[in-house]
Amino acid sequence: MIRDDDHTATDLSHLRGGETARNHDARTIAALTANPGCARRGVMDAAAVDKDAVARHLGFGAPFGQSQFAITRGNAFEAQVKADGCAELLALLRDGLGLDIPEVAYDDLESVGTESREVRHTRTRHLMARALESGEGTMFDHPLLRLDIAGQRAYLEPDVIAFQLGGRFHVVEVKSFAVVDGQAEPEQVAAAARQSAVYVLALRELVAGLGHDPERVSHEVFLVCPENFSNRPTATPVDVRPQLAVVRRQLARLTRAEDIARTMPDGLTFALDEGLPDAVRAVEARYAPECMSSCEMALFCRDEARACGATGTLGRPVRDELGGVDSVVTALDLARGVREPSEDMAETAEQLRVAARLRREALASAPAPAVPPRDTASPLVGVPAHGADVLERTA
Amino acid sequence: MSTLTALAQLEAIAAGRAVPVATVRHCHLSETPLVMIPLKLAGEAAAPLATMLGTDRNAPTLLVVPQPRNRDLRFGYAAELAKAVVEHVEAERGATETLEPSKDGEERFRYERAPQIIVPNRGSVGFLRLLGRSTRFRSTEGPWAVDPAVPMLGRWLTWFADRNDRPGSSVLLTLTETLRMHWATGQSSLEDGNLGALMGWIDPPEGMDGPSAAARAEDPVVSPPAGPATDPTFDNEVLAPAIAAFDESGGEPRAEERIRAAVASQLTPTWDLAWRALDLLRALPEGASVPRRWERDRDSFTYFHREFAESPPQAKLDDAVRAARRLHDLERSQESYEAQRAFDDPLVMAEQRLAGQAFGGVVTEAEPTRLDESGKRPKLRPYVRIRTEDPVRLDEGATVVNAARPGLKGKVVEIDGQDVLLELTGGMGRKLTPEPGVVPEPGQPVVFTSRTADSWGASKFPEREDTPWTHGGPPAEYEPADEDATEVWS
Amino acid sequence: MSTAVSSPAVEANRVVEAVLADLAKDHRGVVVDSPPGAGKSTLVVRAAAHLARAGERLMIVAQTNEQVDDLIDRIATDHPDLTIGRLSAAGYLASERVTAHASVRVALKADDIADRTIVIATAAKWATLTDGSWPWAIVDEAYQMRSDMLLRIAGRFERALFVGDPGQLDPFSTVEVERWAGLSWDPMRSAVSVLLAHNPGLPVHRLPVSWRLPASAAPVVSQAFYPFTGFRSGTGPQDRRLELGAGGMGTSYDRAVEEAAATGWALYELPARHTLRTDGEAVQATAALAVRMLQRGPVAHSERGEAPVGADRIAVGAAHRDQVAAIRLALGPYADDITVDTANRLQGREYDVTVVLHPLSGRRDATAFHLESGRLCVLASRHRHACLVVARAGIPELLDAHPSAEPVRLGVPVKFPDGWEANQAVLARLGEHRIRADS
Amino acid sequence: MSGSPGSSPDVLEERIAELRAAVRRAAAGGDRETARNLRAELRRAEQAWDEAVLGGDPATDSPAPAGAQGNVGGVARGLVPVREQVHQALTVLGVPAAPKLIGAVHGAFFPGEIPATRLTSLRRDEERSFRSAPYARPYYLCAALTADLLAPARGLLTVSTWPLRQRVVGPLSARVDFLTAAIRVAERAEHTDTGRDAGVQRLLWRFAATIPGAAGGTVGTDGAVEPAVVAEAARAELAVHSDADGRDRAAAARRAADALDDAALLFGGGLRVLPRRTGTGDGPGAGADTGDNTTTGAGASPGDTTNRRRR
Repeated sequence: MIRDDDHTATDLSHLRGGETARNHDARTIAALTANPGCARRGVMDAAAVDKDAVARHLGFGAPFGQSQFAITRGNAFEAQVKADGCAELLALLRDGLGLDIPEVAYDDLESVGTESREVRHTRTRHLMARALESGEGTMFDHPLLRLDIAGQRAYLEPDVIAFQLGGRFHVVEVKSFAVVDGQAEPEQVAAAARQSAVYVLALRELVAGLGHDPERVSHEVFLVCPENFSNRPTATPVDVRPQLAVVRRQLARLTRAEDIARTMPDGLTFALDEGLPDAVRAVEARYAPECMSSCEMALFCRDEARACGATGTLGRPVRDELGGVDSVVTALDLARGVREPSEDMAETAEQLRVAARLRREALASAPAPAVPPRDTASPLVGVPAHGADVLERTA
Repeated sequence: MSTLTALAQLEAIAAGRAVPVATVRHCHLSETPLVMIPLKLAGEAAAPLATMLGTDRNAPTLLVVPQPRNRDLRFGYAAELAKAVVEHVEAERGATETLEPSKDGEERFRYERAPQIIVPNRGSVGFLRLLGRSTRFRSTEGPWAVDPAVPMLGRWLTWFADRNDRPGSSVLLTLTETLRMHWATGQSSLEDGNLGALMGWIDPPEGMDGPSAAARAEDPVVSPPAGPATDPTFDNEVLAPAIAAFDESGGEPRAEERIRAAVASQLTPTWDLAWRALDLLRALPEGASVPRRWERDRDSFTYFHREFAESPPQAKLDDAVRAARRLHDLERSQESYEAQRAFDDPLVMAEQRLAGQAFGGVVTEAEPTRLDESGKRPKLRPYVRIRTEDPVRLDEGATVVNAARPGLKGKVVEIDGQDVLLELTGGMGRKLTPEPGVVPEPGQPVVFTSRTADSWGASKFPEREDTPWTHGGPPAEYEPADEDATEVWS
Repeated sequence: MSTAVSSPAVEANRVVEAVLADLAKDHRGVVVDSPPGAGKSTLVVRAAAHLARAGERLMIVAQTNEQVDDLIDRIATDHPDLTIGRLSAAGYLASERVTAHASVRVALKADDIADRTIVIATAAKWATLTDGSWPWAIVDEAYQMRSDMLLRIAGRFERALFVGDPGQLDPFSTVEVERWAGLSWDPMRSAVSVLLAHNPGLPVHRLPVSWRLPASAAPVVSQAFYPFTGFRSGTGPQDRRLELGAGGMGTSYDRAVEEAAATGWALYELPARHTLRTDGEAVQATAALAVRMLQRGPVAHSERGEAPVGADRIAVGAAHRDQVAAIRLALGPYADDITVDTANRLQGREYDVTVVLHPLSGRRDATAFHLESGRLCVLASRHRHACLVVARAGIPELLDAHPSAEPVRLGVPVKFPDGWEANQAVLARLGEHRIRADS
Repeated sequence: MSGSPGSSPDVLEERIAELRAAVRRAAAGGDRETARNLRAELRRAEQAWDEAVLGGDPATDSPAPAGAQGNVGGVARGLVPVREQVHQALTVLGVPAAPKLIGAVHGAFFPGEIPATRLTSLRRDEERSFRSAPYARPYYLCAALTADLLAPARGLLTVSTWPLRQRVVGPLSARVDFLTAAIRVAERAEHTDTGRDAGVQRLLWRFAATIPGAAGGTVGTDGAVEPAVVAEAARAELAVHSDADGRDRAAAARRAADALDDAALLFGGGLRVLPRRTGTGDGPGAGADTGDNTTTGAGASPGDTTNRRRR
């Protein structure tokens, strides 16, 4: 929750129309940085609009959701690594980084006896300040960090550990995806790296605010994951400099959302009422299939883009091949030669016409085969008949 | 991606259903493929939940791990799966052909057939690869012994997955990728990754068009995902309570039955889709080079099968020499696969024509008996002039071959607007007059391409034990470790 | 210690001396990073002579036949007393640069030139040898060589000097395979990266001065593409001058040519538009700028003296082969003399003036290919005097819309500079030299 | 509403399929209320199906108590109250410990299991009991206090009868207590000759895996961990930390004794928000830590709850 007393000049909270602000965390901030130049998403994020609620209200709820098996596994692994004063993590750091035996201090920054974020953040600052000056402390669990997002103060409550080694801090992120023979899913590692970069940035701001060199927070973070098919943790260093650069640049861009918001009709808000569809449509989207994995609005925007026949729904490579042509109908008309291309489309049109001719020729030379009739015996869906062949036990 | 495929996708949108991007089938399809639809437990690297498999569409086998976190149940499942896979492998061998001995006099054999596994998508391949990795090092003796079939399964799955990396191989096919090679839909590649949505465009059910069938396939409640991941709401609302009940009952058969029924409901629709997809692919005529590529698959299978008993499990990681060799093999396969597809299929050749690397047209003039007498001996060098509408982007002097008869080679002499003058240089016989019918005659349609089908020869690599110092010197030999046998399975 | 900053020549020479000194020590390998035009070939020639005179037989590995012939010409010219053998494949026709030297013998088999002090061939040719060994090798353009190639030839030498430019294009493969990602011997990585991963103790030197890039270009290229190592220009702002002999007609082409002559850079900006790769207007403008430059009778004044800039001293670069083909077509008869090529093929070459079609011009989306920093680095660092870039407006917005969100593979060293950052840096600089196209 | 035991299997199957779909849609759409209702109905239908098709015996089908993985240990769960079980385990350990470790220790040395769900509410129950009738019980299971803020340390349980310095935790205490626990567990294993029991071995492994030298020389024989080796290794590392930790704890204990009232001493004072503010709004630690932020006390408003994300 973003506190109302933290408003600044570039506040867009009025756009929420009284709805609850979405709580930013490293994942949502990391998602901001993967925004492919979409004004709609930019404005909604900058105003901390709950995009999930908006999408649902519009009838396009995002099919995001996690299996409880995955959640349980994630929580169990993290608890295991952090159990008993991070005993397992300590063993990893000792083996892998040559951490000295006396370096075992563990501070849980969440243990302040209150849920107040201000208090917890103050404690984080206090202990970090002490650590920066005296070198005291090794592992700091649950630091509460702050980051300005488009002029608004967001709190980050990472489940990470800031770990001090040789006067520098490293972010330790625990993830439950497996590292098999030294390799992990590149997308999952990338997501973890982006999140870690947000923490590094927030930690650096805190360190700079305390009058120290922000470089004392290392760009090298440690990813702790299960090794192979076991529950044994393994730590892998990840250099997040590229992610840091992107996060920084994209956060700086977010303030531009204000300019876009100004072009919205007066009084329009993203409140969950009958005006919502108009408000959403008032800000242009830049839909690409990649949005499906990172933005709650994706299904709505896809529907919108399909409805107006945008070539972008087919993916960026397709749109790229079609040069400047944005519309499916236009591209097809050009290919069929039924529309006279404007000068700027002449080349694309020529290319499409040749492509159409080549397709025609090739298909004529080898007519497509008849589709075999459907086997009517096999039912398409439904609960299988119990006791049927399907259930013949073999295991 | 090319403008040609992009255009096909636009046509699919306009038509409301998928359109062909190939005129022939570019993969081998076995008479009796083993269709496998694996599911895994969310949040785990390779904890199997269930697999539906079989070679008879009307009699699938369903293997389920009622509690995926229980080691005994998992290995029981692995042993069952192993038996099914190994049985298929053994059944698909056929007779053994004896080939000409190799240059150094070694006997060579080739099995008449080879096994083929069909899975829904790329994720399934990744899962089978991990399953292979997690089972092939298991020990069959000592305190952590598993059924001897388990490590065999691991080695076979690893072979299938490795083979899948190779362009043009058909022993392990993913349906989404194979279908996409033959049809273009009106949705993006991301959405095509959903087998149900892809099939919805290619073969919409009665009364539906592509978009509505695809939309229906995107509802996980109506159309379960093709795996290996399950839908989260299925996990939370159906599977988790069923597994909890199984635990509480202490493994009671009827609690297990309920899990099996729930899992079957998620697998059956995909099972049916998979066989339907195979019907569609089978209806396409086979490309001319497909048997040749399948022969390579059979060679690999023969070798792996014959050496199986004597070989250790495949290494966890390729060493430097193995990696370089493999990359080299893959690049060669890629090169010849691309070329072969173009020669087999005018729609693929059209890509080269659109890119200006090939051109097609009608012969307007021919001098079939022209001789080049500038050298010591006269050479047969017929001239052929071709009128083309294609955007030719070839330099003068470029070498081209005839698409219909790659043996016929030529050289671009000049390009003048829509006219290309070729000098034919080879593939016309040894005499000073060409074999009849070889030199294209005026009025005949022809296609020439600058991309040839000849693959470059195999390169030489040092032996493993001669790995140079630049690459860390010879690697250590693999020693089976207890760790590999005990490694808790997620 | 002298208090003033040492002169570029002194500084550069100090590094070269250090490299030669290291050759005499016990290292199995020595690596020299060379930014664009920093005297890499000069170093190779010197090191070859140095080793030969110390009585060592040596082999030289280059990546293309062109590079092999260039090196032969330079070594034979500077050191006519050294016997050189050129190993070649069957179809190779010795160029005049090679046949002109009496000390050079060309052969298909290594046995035929076993007596030669220096044997030179391409890496591909070396890889066909299965025996024979040389006490020393010099590997040129080592960052452009894939590690699997090094694996195949490393058995031929005991010790080696690796020279190359880390900022240029990485080697690539036609297949996408992830199974080796993160391995220190990944066959797709560059030879140098694998070498250093396995031999972390090897000395790495950096040539500190670019003799090619003018004072106007060195800082831009250095900051954008070599952010952690850096280099400087060997010449000062006054040392290079491009004079235009003929007057212009005030068109935007003329103004762009004038801006480039005066400042070393020009950005010729066409109106924003999404286009095909072979954007006709941009292709036309690229060709026209090259021709106009030639027509203006440019004369280059530099530390080498005064010389007219002929067509052979002008190059045009683009990202894709179809663009190159289209530009050649647009150049008409000029294409015979003006070099037009892709970034990959322009690597290692040097001209007085270059005209570049910006890889991101007219694109709706930026892909990893177009953002690859090496591509832009090659294109922006081939010139001794001036570089003209043709682009459609809107590239900064395009970059903003495509923050790099690349997958991350464990154990794979982060590639610097990030192409996205490098592109932003170069554009920021080019923006100061913008000429809008006449509409 | 169908789902009654009398329906035919076919009807029930259809009904189950419908209900499953409806539950999943409701859950995916974030409609928790509907999902809950449908879920209950679904369970009834499934139950009915079981009975109709598989001939269920409702008597054996009543859900077993949570946490039953087959009745390990089998004996008389429920005879020993949970707080008693926890007390037993904590007495073995002798240091503040997390529920997981407490459960593992109890499982290794005593019959019966501690139901994990009960542990989460235990401390709150104890606090309520103490506040309504102070010192009515011989001991209370209470919080460990953080050395700087004297706030309750998250997730740690202690026994009220322990000396205060044993109940206060500083930065080094997590490690010190872990090593101490290892020593005490190993010693008990030796005394009671239970070192080879599966549960004790698992526990010892857990310690040995992260203490340098503790697993040394044991792997490869029969894979067992030697209690004496674990204790020895733990003592060696403990020697490195114990002095500094002791000083921290003693100082903090003195401060706590001066600053906190009885309840706060047991259950944590500092900035903890109690039903009625007890004037401990600024603990000594927080007082020293004004930093640049003066809103420390105000931040403790009850409405400011967090909404923590969990993976």
